[in-house]
Amino acid sequence: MNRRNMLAAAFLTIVSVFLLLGMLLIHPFGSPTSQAMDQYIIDNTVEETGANNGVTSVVFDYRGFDTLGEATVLFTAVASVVMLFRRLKK
Amino acid sequence: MIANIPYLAVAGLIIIGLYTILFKKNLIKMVIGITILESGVNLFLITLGYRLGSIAPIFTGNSEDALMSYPVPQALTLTSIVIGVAVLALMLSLIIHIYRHHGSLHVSKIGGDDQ
Amino acid sequence: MIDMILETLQTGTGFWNPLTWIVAFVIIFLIVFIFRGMGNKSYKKGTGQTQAFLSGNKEYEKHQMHVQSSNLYWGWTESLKWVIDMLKKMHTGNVSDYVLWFIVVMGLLLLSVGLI
Amino acid sequence: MNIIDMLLAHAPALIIAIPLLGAFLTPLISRVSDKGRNIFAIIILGITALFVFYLASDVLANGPITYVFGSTAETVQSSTVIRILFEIDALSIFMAIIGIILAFVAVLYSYAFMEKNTGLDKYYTLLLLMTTGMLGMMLTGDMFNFFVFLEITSIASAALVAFWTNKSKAVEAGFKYIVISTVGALFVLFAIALLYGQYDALNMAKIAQNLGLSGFTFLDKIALVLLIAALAMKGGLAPMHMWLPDAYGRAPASISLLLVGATQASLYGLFRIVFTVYGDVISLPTVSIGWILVLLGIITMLIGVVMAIIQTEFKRLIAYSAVAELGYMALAIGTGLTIVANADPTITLQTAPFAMKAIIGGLFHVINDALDVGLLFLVAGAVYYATKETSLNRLGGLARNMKYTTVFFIIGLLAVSGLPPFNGFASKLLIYESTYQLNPILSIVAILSSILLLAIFVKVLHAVFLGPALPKFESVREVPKSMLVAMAIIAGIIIIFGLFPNLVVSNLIEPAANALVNNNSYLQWLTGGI
Amino acid sequence: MKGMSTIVKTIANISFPIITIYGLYIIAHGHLTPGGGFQGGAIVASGLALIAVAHGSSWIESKIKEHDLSLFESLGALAFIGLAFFGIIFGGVFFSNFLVDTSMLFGNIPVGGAADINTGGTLPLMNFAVGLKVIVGLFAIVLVMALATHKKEDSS
Repeated sequence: MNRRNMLAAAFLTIVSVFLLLGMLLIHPFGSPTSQAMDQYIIDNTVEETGANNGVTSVVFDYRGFDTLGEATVLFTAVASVVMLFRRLKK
Repeated sequence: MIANIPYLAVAGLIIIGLYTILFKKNLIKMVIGITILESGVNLFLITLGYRLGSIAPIFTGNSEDALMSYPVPQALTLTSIVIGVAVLALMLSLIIHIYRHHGSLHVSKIGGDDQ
Repeated sequence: MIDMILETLQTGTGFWNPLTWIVAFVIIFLIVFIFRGMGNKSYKKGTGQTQAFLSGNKEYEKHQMHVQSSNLYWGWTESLKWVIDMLKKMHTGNVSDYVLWFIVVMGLLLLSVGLI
Repeated sequence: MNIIDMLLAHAPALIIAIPLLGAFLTPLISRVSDKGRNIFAIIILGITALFVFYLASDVLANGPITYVFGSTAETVQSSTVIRILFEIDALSIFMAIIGIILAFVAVLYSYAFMEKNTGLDKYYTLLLLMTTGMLGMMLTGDMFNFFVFLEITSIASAALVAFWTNKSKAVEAGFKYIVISTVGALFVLFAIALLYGQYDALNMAKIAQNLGLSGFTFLDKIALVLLIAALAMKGGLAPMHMWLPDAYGRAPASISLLLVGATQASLYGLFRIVFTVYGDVISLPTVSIGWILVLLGIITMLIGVVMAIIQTEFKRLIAYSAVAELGYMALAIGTGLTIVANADPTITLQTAPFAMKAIIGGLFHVINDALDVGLLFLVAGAVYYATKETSLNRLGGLARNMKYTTVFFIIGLLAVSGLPPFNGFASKLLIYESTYQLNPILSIVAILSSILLLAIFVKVLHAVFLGPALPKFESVREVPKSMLVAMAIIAGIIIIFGLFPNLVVSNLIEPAANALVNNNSYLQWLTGGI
Repeated sequence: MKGMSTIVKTIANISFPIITIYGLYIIAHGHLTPGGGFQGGAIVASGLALIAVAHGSSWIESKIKEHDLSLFESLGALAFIGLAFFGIIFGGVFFSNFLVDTSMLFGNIPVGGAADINTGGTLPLMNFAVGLKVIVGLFAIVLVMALATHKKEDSS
């Protein structure tokens, strides 16, 4: 094991310890402590968006702008891949 | 403690992903590491929104006052997965190009200019 | 309006006004120019004064005398060789090393901010 | 008239939507005419610039603006924020001005610079998408939205870095950049998820409010560290800067210019997180976050200049000096943060006025760095365009044939190394004086690296432009007009900023610095309604 | 890449319409049941990828060009952002759900968990726009990468 790998192992251990510690301290699985935003959405999604599917109403209505960004990401990826495999000579 | 096992799985996935990125020498394996890391983060998001005994936040065929899990993390995960697909496509096509140039996928092939 | 444009920038303990600086610069430039004009009379083109004297060797072609960039500051880089070598070793160009540096910084920050 | 009023009311959305629409339309227009597509991209960014400047005048006159997506009704309950919203204060719009100037100049420069390449429809699409992502990062008030725009910027710029796929180094640089960006962005997302899990909010202002109410838990600390580390890496702070010379050095010059903006958008995110989102609790850690930024800045400056001296590639050298310049920003903002986030109540902004000056200097340096380094990248691109040569060792004597380019290089050289009367001097003077009061050593290091920057660029000036005419460059001609115009725009702004620094500082930078320091003004709408 | 055996081709041909219809169902019912534009689009794109694998990418290339795919992708993206722009005109704000609670298309509000397809406002329309975009986008990525890798095999 060379010096680089030892350094990597040491710091990976440190990061892992903190990650595990954080995961132990977070709220218990299945009982979120705060429900300010999500409960509002569950209560009002049908009236406000007319959709039965809460997730779709979040994706396309409440956080529709994120979805525009997401569609843009996909568009970017397609444009990138097509550009990378273009013909280099005219 | 026992209730936090899903979170520990998240931490495990992230650590495995980081390990793969740091120690594996094959570019494809590094990309796999990144996707594992990404799965960990996605799992974390989806885990955050679960409530014990809840159903998916869909009203079709369900009563209005059923206990429902949070919709926002699911939407965020959906976004994050699509972003992951996009990144994966780009990384793989760059790897194809690197392979065309060097005929190898070893990480040391992509050297720096400062050596 | 014009007052606001020409106002001096207060920099805490000092100030900075470029227009004052330019006026000073022009004055100093004129003085230097006058001095230069004094010495310029003894400079004669087309005499031996303008030729490079390379200890009797034949003069190179002009384009061969261009000092290349890596020859500039040779002494500086030579004296700081140990620093530069260390830094060069750091910049491996290997992408998993890049991620390693990220993990190192993150680990140090976690130790300092998270623990203390 | 009515339509114009309506459009102006929606300026925050249109700043994002217009370049996005342009990006979606570019492949279609490209089928009709190549020239039309180039002009279309220029027009799109020009219109966007008009909206940015309109919004800037509005924000600077009337304070922060919020724009809620998806609903006109009172979507902002006092208890929670449901929808995505843009919150534009003086700092965001200041960054957006930088972004749009860089994007406009880049697209203008591309007109002639990229002419002979194939795949230009995708090139312009990605350029517009990258601009969108950059502007979105700067304007958004939502954490997850920030992540999405961060990814758009990363993907588009990584693809553009690898534009010249026949060069193996370019492809490798693109790969390194996308790996680094993805890992960084995933940690950003993880931190966002940590914050979301605790407060069930994604809005920056809402999270900031919740953090102030609930104190500073261990998970908040982890999230803060992850955000700082990831955004500092995306922002090119040492020792995580190594992707930056690779990416900047191998990308086409117009893309290097835009990458400067993308890097600064990440730094903006870092400052926003530290000052605004964590604004109420940033004084609680025993280890000062301000000092961490200062240290990162100092290391960045030193590594940047020392590595720049030994470079032999033109653009790589500029990239390393760009790293050094990024160090100045981290140093200045960190200096301000040490005072703003001080646990000791006797040390405040009033008792230590240099902190405000440091932040003003740092922000002024953000725009100066973008212009100066950007101009140098454009000059390097012009040299490449004219000679097809990147190595400094083989260049020489170009001043004879490329007079305008040489003049622009000299302007960039003097500005980037902080010589009077250019803009770099004004911001660096502010940084030197304020950091001196925090610790004299900091300012000594800053001045030292400035001197080294001057030395580096004088060397480049000598190696590339001065010296005897080389026979192989006899046929070199001045670059086309559109490239000269692009360089002239930046050089003109540099000279104006240099001659009238106070005009810029008092009208643009000071409101931005105040917006950065007082996170109350950012949170105001939460309590006071929109 | 050459196509695979006749068995594979036949089965791919039979299953392709089923996969496509399933994907379109997922897209169309995105506002009622789990799924939506992205999920359904990915399903249809996987069907197209199956065809590409079975018949070989050169066969696909002779049928449809990547150039046309990017046209359709742009159209999908334009439809999506266009719906968002219509929000400014009809709803007063970018991304406004202007169709909900009107008597127009998809304007109903569901009552008590009933599966009424005529609900959701702009959501189903956006699902279709995104669905089109995802189908074409993912298929374009698969096709371009398949063509790029097999050209390499030919030359070597």
